[in-house]
Amino acid sequence: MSAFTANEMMTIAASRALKGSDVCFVGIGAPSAACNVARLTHAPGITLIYESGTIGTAPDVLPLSIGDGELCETAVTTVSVPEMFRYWLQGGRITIGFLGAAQIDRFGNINTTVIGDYARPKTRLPGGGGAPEIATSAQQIFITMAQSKRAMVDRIDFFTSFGHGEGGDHRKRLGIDTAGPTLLVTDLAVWKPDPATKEFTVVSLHPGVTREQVQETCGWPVRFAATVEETLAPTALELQTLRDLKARTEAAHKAGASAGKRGSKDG
Amino acid sequence: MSAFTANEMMTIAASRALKGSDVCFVGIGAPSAACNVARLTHAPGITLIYESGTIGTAPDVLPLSIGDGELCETAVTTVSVPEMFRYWLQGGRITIGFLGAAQIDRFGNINTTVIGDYARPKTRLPGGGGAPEIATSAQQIFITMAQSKRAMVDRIDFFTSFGHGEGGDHRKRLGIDTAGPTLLVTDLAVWKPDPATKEFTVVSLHPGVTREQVQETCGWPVRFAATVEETLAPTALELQTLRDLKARTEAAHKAGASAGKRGSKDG
Amino acid sequence: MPLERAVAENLKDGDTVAFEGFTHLIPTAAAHEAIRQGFKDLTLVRMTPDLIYDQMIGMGMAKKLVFSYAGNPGVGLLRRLRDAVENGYPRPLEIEEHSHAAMANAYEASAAGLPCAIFRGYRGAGLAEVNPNIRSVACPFTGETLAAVPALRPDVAFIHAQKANRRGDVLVEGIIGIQKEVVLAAKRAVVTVEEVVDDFAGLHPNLTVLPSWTVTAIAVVPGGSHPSYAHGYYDRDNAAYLEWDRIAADRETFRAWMQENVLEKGADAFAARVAHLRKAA
Amino acid sequence: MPLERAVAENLKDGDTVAFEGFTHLIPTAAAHEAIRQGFKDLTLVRMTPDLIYDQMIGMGMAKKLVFSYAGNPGVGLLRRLRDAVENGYPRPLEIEEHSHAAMANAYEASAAGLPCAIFRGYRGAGLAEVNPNIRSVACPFTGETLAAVPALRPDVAFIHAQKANRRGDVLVEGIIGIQKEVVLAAKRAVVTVEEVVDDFAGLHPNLTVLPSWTVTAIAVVPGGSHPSYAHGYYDRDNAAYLEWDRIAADRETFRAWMQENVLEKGADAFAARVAHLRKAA
Repeated sequence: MSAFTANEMMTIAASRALKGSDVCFVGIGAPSAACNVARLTHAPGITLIYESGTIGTAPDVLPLSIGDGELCETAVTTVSVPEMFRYWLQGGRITIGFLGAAQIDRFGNINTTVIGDYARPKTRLPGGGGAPEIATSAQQIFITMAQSKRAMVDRIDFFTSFGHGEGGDHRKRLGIDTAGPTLLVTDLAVWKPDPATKEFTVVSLHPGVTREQVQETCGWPVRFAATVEETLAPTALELQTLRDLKARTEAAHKAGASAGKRGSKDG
Repeated sequence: MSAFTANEMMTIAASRALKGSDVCFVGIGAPSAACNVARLTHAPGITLIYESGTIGTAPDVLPLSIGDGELCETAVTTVSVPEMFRYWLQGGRITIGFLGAAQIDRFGNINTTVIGDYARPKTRLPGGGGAPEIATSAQQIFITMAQSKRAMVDRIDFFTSFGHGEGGDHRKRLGIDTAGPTLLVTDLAVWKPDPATKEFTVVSLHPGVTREQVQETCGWPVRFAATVEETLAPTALELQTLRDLKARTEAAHKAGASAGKRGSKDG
Repeated sequence: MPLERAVAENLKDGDTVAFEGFTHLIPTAAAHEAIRQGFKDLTLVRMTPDLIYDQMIGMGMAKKLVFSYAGNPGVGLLRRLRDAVENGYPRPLEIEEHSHAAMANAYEASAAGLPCAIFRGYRGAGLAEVNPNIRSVACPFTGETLAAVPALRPDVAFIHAQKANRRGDVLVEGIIGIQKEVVLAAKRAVVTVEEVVDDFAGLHPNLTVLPSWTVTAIAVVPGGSHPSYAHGYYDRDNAAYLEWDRIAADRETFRAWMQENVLEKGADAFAARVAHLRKAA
Repeated sequence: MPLERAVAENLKDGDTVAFEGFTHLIPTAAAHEAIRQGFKDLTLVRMTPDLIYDQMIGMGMAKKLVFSYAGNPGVGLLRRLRDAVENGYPRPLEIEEHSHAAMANAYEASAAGLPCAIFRGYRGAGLAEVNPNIRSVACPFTGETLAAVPALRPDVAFIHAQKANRRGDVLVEGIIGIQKEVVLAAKRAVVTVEEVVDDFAGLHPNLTVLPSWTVTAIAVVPGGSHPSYAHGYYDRDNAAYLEWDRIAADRETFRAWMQENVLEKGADAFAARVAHLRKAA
């Protein structure tokens, strides 16, 4: 197999966690790529939902926004945004909520709101969008992000969305009955929460990655599982699928000129 | 002008109270006939809404149920029942709620629930359906019904929908800010609430009807306005419109055989 | 899957069940199958109980009815239901009565995963005094008192719809009523359809489609909503509604009619019942 | 009616205004007209403030922003908004921040005439601690604590839609977002459309149509949602979103761009901007 980047490994490792029976609420970026690779490889039956209202969508290229036209054109149905959040997310129909993060802590709490103080932020980030309720209404949360000390921090600056809080049974104490973050896939490793403490623990290192590299790019003392496996390298099919998807995406998004080319298929 | 029945006079008098700018929530039976006569004569711009979800409908024949197919086929749009009750009725979009009644009292309170005690009724009637909220969410309520001592009673057996309660400012005291019943059209007379007491008062007698006839068919001592007018007899156009509508309706509803005949138009 | 199996696998004695349809797409075939299978002690839920609930109540299958308008639409009263409420025949019937707005909001709330619905309703209405499931909450911003009702979460919902595709997605169109909400509100959902098509390619993206994973079982029953109608397939059989008033008026006439038209028939009888109601080509 | 008049007659200084569009059908032409008319002290409401609110904030028109996700979709941050929040430039900006679920429910509640929305949300979320408009109610049946937010009732809503007919009914299709709710939630509603057709005969009965009497004013502006898109008319101009990141990064570049592309242009400039994004026949 040809060489692959850390980012490709991350996307492909994340995609493997998805099953054909999953109903997946998809964020833009790495989550979207992972979900679509899953759909195009081992999980063709997967249902992908974007918060713009598109249910069961099958885009040929990755959307730049969560409301691109192709998401609607290929969907089983497209509903209003209030319905999306009421019937589909809050209604408990989502098995996997797939989130990215600007900042994350060891318990899977996520910050995408501010760096610094909320009232006087150093950096004003976009905010939560759908995440606060995805984090508690989806049956499980998968997170995918590249590692860095800036992103994986001891204490996040703002609780945009709740993971396992202070760990342990904190979710249950707040009356939240969904599982919360059950998987974190970075560009270096696969992490799962410890069954008791709920702290994210490295269960698998991507090929060629050392424990030291994981620690160097993480702001808290990393815990490793008793047995740490090596992530299976991307298969030829997985890698080709991801690269084809990215190539189609780049071609389609390049300048506005995409429209004419796509017309014959869409029209 | 040819002779007309009391029922025809009732429907036509009711139809005259509707304006082209009205958005009317229509009950089945006499209200439906009155609304459609208005639409086909002086108020072509009127918006008719049936609780089945059909907005801006223009049926060629009167529906037997509030959900007949033609209501949908001729509507501007057809929405779900929850949306109908939330956005359109509760949202304050309805100018006129048009109700019938099994029992009514002098303050326009309506009973369509039970005759006798609620727990052990003498007669179990269909119940309120949309009426409890139509009565308080529509800007005004029009009521139309044939007079009888059984129907126009001193005390109704059950408050299915609230009119003016005990009269006066009873609505306001309950925090209800809509006008409530502002018109009652029977087969004998046109009634409007007294501005202060809110008791229904005869303002107009249909041609040939006496005050005694109105009193004989009403279960409370009837009040007449200082000046009681005579209802204008149906015009030729009004009567023809109503009779044509009824004839089309009868033909269409006769046996199931209607389907074939209507197919060529609907298909 | 055959209707017989879909009903047998999804309905049990004592269940809370909704056969929904708002004048359009009433799941008569499914209700008749439930009658043939003889379930007991059901709690029947429906905004507009009409002929099929009159039939189930007349057959003694229901212990409770949750509803907002119990009439034979455009005709009058439901005589088997009256006999049960007024005379306890063939068995007493407990009732929980709401307004349409309350039922619609309660299904909606359940589809949305909420424990209750709030709305501006029941002001001055007598039902608020006789139904302990009508409560209130204060708006935490304005202080206004709003009505509250518990979400309706049936054990199983039955609806009739126009089409399914081979993957099992279901299309409802025309007067869509409460069909989508009741399916999403219920723990299990059984859908009868007029026909199965290969796929829904070419459908407008904003139509009412229930994805396959929201539906427990699908049975193909052409004509399955007779004497109600299926938009695009056949018209309402108004004569049957008028005729029901006569049949249900008498206990013996009712029994005989049920024997002949329901107990001794199967789901395959429905296609013929709507043959004369189909649109001319 | 010309867009200039529709905006002048319906928007005033100090208004609470929503220019809504969920990635699709963003009412850019209407926003640019509002910028040209130079309104002040606006409270801007939108789930997903993007380029047009970055522009209005950068021009100093907004005193407050109510929102749930303030990003340049698929690109990154909004730099004029950041400058206002972080540095108070060109003027300080008060913010009221929600989640998408809260905003969607708040528009929905307002369309439904309610004073507030309840939903299962904000559990464990930091916004509940910094936003006093996030409160709670107890379910009167289960006791569960549910989040509550006030209904959103803008003075005026602006949306872009595909079509109006001569009577003034408006059709929205594709990703319908929150378009219907914001129109029904607002006191006044202005709609820009791609085109006017004679009537909507032949449309499927269940599409999203806003009847004429729910809309205050309609202006025809082909291309009016560029660089967003109009399903069935033209594609999203992804390059313009990427380019915005560069323009908005610098105060002077921003000013110059606004001068050239907004202040010195009119609504008629939009048709040309989407010419290369229209589908091939």
